[in-house]
Amino acid sequence: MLEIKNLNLHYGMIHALRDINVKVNKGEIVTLIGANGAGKSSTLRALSGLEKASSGEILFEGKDIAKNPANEIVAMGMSHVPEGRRVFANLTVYENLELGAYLRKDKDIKKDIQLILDKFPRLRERLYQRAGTLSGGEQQMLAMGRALMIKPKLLLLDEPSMGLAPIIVKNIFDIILEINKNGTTVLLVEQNAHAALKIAHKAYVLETGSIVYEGDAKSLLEDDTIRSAYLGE
Amino acid sequence: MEIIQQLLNGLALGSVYALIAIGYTMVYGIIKLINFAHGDIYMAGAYFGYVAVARLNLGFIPALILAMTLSALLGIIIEKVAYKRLRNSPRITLLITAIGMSLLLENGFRLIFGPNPKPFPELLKTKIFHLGSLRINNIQLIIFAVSIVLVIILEYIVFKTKTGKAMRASSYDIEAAKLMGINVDKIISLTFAIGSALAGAGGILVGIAYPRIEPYMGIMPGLKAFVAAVLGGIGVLPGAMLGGLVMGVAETFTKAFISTKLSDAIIFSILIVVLIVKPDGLLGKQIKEKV
Amino acid sequence: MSLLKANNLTMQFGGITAVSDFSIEVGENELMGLIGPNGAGKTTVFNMLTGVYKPTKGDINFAGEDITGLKPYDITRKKAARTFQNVRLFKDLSVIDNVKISLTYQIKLGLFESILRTPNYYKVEKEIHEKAMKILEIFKLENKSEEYAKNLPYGEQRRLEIARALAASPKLLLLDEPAAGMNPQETQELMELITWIKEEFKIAILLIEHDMKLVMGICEKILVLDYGKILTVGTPDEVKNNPEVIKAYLGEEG
Amino acid sequence: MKKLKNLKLILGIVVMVIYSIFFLLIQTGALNPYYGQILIVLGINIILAVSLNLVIGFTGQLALGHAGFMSIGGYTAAIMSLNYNLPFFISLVIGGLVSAVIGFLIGMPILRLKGDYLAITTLGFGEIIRVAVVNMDFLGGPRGLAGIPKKTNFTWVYFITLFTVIIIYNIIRSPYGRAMLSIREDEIASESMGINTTKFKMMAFVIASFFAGIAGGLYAHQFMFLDPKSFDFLKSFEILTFVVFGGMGSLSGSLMATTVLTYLPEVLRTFAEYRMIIYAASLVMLMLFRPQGIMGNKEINLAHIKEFILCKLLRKCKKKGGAFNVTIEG
Amino acid sequence: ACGGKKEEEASVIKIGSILPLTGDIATFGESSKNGLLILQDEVNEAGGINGKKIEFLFEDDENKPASSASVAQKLINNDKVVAIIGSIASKCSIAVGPIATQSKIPMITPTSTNPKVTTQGGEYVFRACFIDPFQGKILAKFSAEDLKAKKAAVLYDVANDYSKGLAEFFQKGFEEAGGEVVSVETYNTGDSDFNAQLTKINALKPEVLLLPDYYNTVGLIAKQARSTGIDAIFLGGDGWDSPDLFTVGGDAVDGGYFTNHYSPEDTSPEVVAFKEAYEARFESVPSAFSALSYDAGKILVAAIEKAGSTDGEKIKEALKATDITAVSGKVKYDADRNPIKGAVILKTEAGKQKFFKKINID
Ligand SMILES: Nc1ncnc2c1ncn2[C@@H]1O[C@H](COP(=O)(O)OP(=O)(O)OP(=O)(O)O)[C@@H](O)[C@H]1O
Ligand SMILES: Nc1ncnc2c1ncn2[C@@H]1O[C@H](COP(=O)(O)OP(=O)(O)OP(=O)(O)O)[C@@H](O)[C@H]1O
Ligand SMILES: [Mg+2]
Ligand SMILES: [Mg+2]
Repeated sequence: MLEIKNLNLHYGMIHALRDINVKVNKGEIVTLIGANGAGKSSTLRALSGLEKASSGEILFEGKDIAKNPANEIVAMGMSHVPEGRRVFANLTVYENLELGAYLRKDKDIKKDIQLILDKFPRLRERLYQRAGTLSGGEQQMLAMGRALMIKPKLLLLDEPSMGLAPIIVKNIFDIILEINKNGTTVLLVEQNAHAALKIAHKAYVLETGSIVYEGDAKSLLEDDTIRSAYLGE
Repeated sequence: MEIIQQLLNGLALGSVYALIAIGYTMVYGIIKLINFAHGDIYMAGAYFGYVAVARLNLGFIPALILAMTLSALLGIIIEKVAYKRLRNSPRITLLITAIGMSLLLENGFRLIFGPNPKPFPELLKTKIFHLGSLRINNIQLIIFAVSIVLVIILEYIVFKTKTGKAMRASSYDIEAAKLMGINVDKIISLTFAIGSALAGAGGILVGIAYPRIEPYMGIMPGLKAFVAAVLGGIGVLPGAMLGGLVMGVAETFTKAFISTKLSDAIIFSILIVVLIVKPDGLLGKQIKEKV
Repeated sequence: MSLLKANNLTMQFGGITAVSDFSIEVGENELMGLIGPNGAGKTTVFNMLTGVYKPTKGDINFAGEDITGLKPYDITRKKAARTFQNVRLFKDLSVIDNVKISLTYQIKLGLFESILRTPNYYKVEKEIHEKAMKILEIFKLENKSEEYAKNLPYGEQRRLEIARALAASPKLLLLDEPAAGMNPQETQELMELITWIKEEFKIAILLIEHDMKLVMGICEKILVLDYGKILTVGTPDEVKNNPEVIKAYLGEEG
Repeated sequence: MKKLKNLKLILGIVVMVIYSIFFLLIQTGALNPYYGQILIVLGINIILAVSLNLVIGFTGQLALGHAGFMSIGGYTAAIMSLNYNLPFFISLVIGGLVSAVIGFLIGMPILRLKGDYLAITTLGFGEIIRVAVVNMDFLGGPRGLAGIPKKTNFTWVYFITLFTVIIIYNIIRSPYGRAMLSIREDEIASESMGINTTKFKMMAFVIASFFAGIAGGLYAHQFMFLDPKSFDFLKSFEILTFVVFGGMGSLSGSLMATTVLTYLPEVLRTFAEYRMIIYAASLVMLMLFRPQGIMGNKEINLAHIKEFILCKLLRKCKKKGGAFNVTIEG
Repeated sequence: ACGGKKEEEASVIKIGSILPLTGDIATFGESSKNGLLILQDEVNEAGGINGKKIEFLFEDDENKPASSASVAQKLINNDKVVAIIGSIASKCSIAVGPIATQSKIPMITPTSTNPKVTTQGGEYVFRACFIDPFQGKILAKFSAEDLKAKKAAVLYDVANDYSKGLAEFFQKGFEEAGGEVVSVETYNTGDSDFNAQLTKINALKPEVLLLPDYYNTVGLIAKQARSTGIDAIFLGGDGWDSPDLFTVGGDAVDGGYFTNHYSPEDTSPEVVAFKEAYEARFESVPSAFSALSYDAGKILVAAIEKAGSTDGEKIKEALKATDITAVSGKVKYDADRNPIKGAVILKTEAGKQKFFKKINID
């Protein structure tokens, strides 16, 4: 479904990504882990068109999208929940969810909003509040809910569990599993590597801009070097 | 009786400010840019109207449509040329380019049409309505009506349509808006087009009401419209209308009952007092940053 | 003796009551945790305690003084400093300048002394510099002292924020989710750092965190907030096994 | 410490040499009064730009009424010279002080406003000052105040400009300056770090008003004539342009930008009626080309210049070999 | 101070001209420029001055005094002009005057009416127009004596010195003549809505209303005044002189009177020749700005001719002794270097200016 070939990214003088190769098959959950500043977020930003890659190919369903603007990539079916929540602070919770369905033309929008509110009851209580006044965790839920509204084929998640209460963290990973069962492919970036590896099929480890390890998630969980470096054990 | 006549005068003047302020606030509300060139687009609109009528012999409605279209086009061009590349720059940089564009338009039109003021052709016959000793003319009424209708339409667009939501989303976070599939460039162009078309319409209507147009005519009304927009709460459409009317009435009453010499100073004093008491303007919502 | 004592704090935003009847007591050199579901009102409590919001109701007593309604800078001067949930560094300033700014209120130097560059100016600037460097060393940021704050990786930004708060010489340090965005390894280091700071500087710390390993690992006492109200207060073990806390916050597996 | 003294000495010599060269050029007529006048205007503009930069670039408060303070200082100094025959320098200082006091009075209510709201109120105050002057007959009203003695000359302007830059530089490089910068960066965080933001904003605003007043006094005694229209909001914008084009928060940037933008309109005189078009277009282009301004928020590093002089000119390189370029400090 | 000067002297006589070619009153700058261009051609076609051609060097001062001063320095020091014509607004001329005098370069302002221009400027500064008190007095006397008005109102631009000057001297004169000024109202440059002031004025029913501003604003005011119900007779000064008065004001300005330097119906050869040349070249009727600039140039040319030299001091002396007939009539200078000349009163009728009366004042 998604194939990244020799992707390079520069921020001015900084060479943030070096020859990244990643492959995500349809129906998989793939996770990307690594220390702070390794380039996880940069990878996702390059995929969704927020940053322009300096070289390399990004094949989405066989088509090279490296040069397409972000909004077109969304229209093709790839959506990205960026780092730092990025909810529309001046809009209400409800409007934020509606905007998730900006490109959708079907009639289920209202129904889907209800489904999402069922998943995050906290948001229902805050439905007509401006998103900017939500607590950090509430914003994180909203960002997730908004991305689900897009109903993408491929969902890119950047640290979706950050700042969430333990009970909600669990909830988030359940939701990821659930949407994956319903056919959405997921590329997940997480600091909570433990939980991420548990639900993922495949994993890549990034270190200062390069992929240093790839393999199926279960084997990573058992790898000692990985455990000590990334799982804090 | 004089006081009521002055109130009418004030409302008439205020609706002129409102008409320009609406476009101002619209653009501000969406891209947070104090578009100092707005007053000059209004001037351009007046000249477009002038050309349409004096050279092409068009009637009121076609002239209006032509002027609005050309102004919208001008607005889009300005945005594409001067503002687009600066979207990620500090806002004050944009303010400077806006000032630069303003100078460019003023001097450009001076070169094309000459510095001499042009009489705006009499597109609509002025009719004065008498109500006892009160007078009000049809053009004043039209401007008033147009401003109100525009506020309602725009308010509907911005708050009730999908495009409007996209506008507001883009105004807050361009990147996140893109991730929703919103074509931000198109939305911003559209915003500029609407704002500029409004300025253009203002140019024609004011041209009819005060039939003297010149290249520098946009500076003061531009400034006053900006003040009106801020007074009402910048970015808030009904605020621009209210701000404009309040300013018109305040200005007229000051001139009528206090001092014509100090009127401008008093207007600004009112603005300052209002902002000190209510830092987000009359209809602005107190938005406290969540920490 | 208690350092901080707040009684019946209530905070309303329009129709929403974010916090109601909240009371807390933090002893000197105590390390206390504040946890609770998202939107429970934890950050709001911090904002009231540090003067960012003025409580709708209630009073706050700090080090024997009533500080209710004081401005944030006054409260900091009375020696309570904080960090923010969304990192709020002075992004375009160097790392060391970020720290130096917190020292500003603690020095005596006239404007004219600065303008005329009197000997005292050089003396004071030197002192500031040395103090700032010392604090950076504690946080292992000394060799990044001239870097722009915005160029630090996220984890280091969080550390710098704590360093900056510590530079204000607080008796009470309020940390809002210091471990968010850190990986387990870094969280581990942070835990050690926090305990060390507490002992070294003999200060009290109030901590908001969703990482249970951290909270349960270092806090002496934990206060649980739910829907703006106190659910329970207790030791980590008490809290961990409180069924209400499990239901509202921890979830079944804990 | 010794290094520092050396640096100061070298700088002092450089400053005096530059002064002497220009002074001689003007005295001998090699630089005719036209260029002499441009230099004086340049100095005045630099004072205006660096002082406004303190408020906008360093403290982050968008103030658009600088021309108003310039006019207060100008008119006050002019009246001091005209009616009380005070010595020039005293007139200037009184002008600056009156401007500072009014800056303080205006600042009190409005400095708690933010962003664009502050911008429009300061702009408003600028206009109020102008309208007030128009209505004061003892200041000449719209006819302007004529017959002010010609006291401004190159020497005065050179040294006052120099002192202004030094003073503002010293403020910035002090705990006061850091406090101001922190307000620009994040006001809420700044307050939470014990900074009384209102106090520092006020300080920046009052200091800037003082220097704007001094600049006004120099202007008055150069052109021997003041009229209210010369200090309208467009003049404030002009000063703002110097600051932004130079780079917000960069004094050396302000210096360069002011130089460029003061000379540009003069250079463009040959284009006659196309002049303002070209000026406006260049302004837009310059900003598109360098949105962060010439220098961004960086300064030219004096230490590097010193090294450059030592190394290249005096051949006393500290570093071994290698090409040397003037670098920019972070 | 070197060789180049001689060479230049031989070929052309350079005259600096400081005008607001951009900015808020660019239109007046352009009218003036046109007047000077007519003169330049005329003089050069007639063989120049003592065989030398003249050339006007136009510089833009944007109607800003600081800019005027700067440009004056440039013209004098870089371009080495022998004299200066300009500027338009008094504030700009006041800024130029002292520089001219100090450099011993004669200057004539075509249109700056503030008395201070010459008194502050020094002995090298002359002008081609009346000064404020003169026009104000004439208008006052005319309203009181010819129109037999008892109640007058004034509406002027506070921020414009010309407008303010006329208003004040009119008021003084009218009250001295026994009339009552019932209302003095103001507005600001650039305003286009005057309903508030006019409503106020209307309530007091004045017989005459003085509108001492330039034609483009007067047209607007007149229109609004009539629709407010004011039926007073409008009065104004030389700023009214332009055909554009009627294009904006329409029939609202009919029936008004204004003072001017000359009448377009005047059959004197100077007027006829100037008008014809102007209409031929610019396809429009000259305004007062064009005529006065033309005159200023003409006065200067005559003085250079008479002085037989381009030496500033000699030209200045010749200027003091000026005695020529220009478009605006006979010109002689008084001790303050203001022209002693008569005025005409014109009446606006059916979109035209008609000669009404000639007035001389001591
Ligand atoms: N806009 C930018 N400009 C310059 N450098 C950047 C920018 N964004 C990221 N970087 C740098 O690129 C590198 C990769 O950053 P990235 O945000 O992708 O890391 P990450 O793996 O997501 O880290 P984290 O876990 O902290 O989110 C870092 O060194 C970072 O400093
Ligand atoms: N300025 C405000 N206006 C309106 N509501 C607010 C405001 N600030 C906070 N709230 C509401 O108050 C509640 C408490 O918010 P707070 O930020 O204190 O939560 P929190 O406990 O820190 O949560 P989290 O763990 O997610 O950060 C939230 O529901 C939020 O929506
Ligand atoms: Mg990241
Ligand atoms: Mg929180």
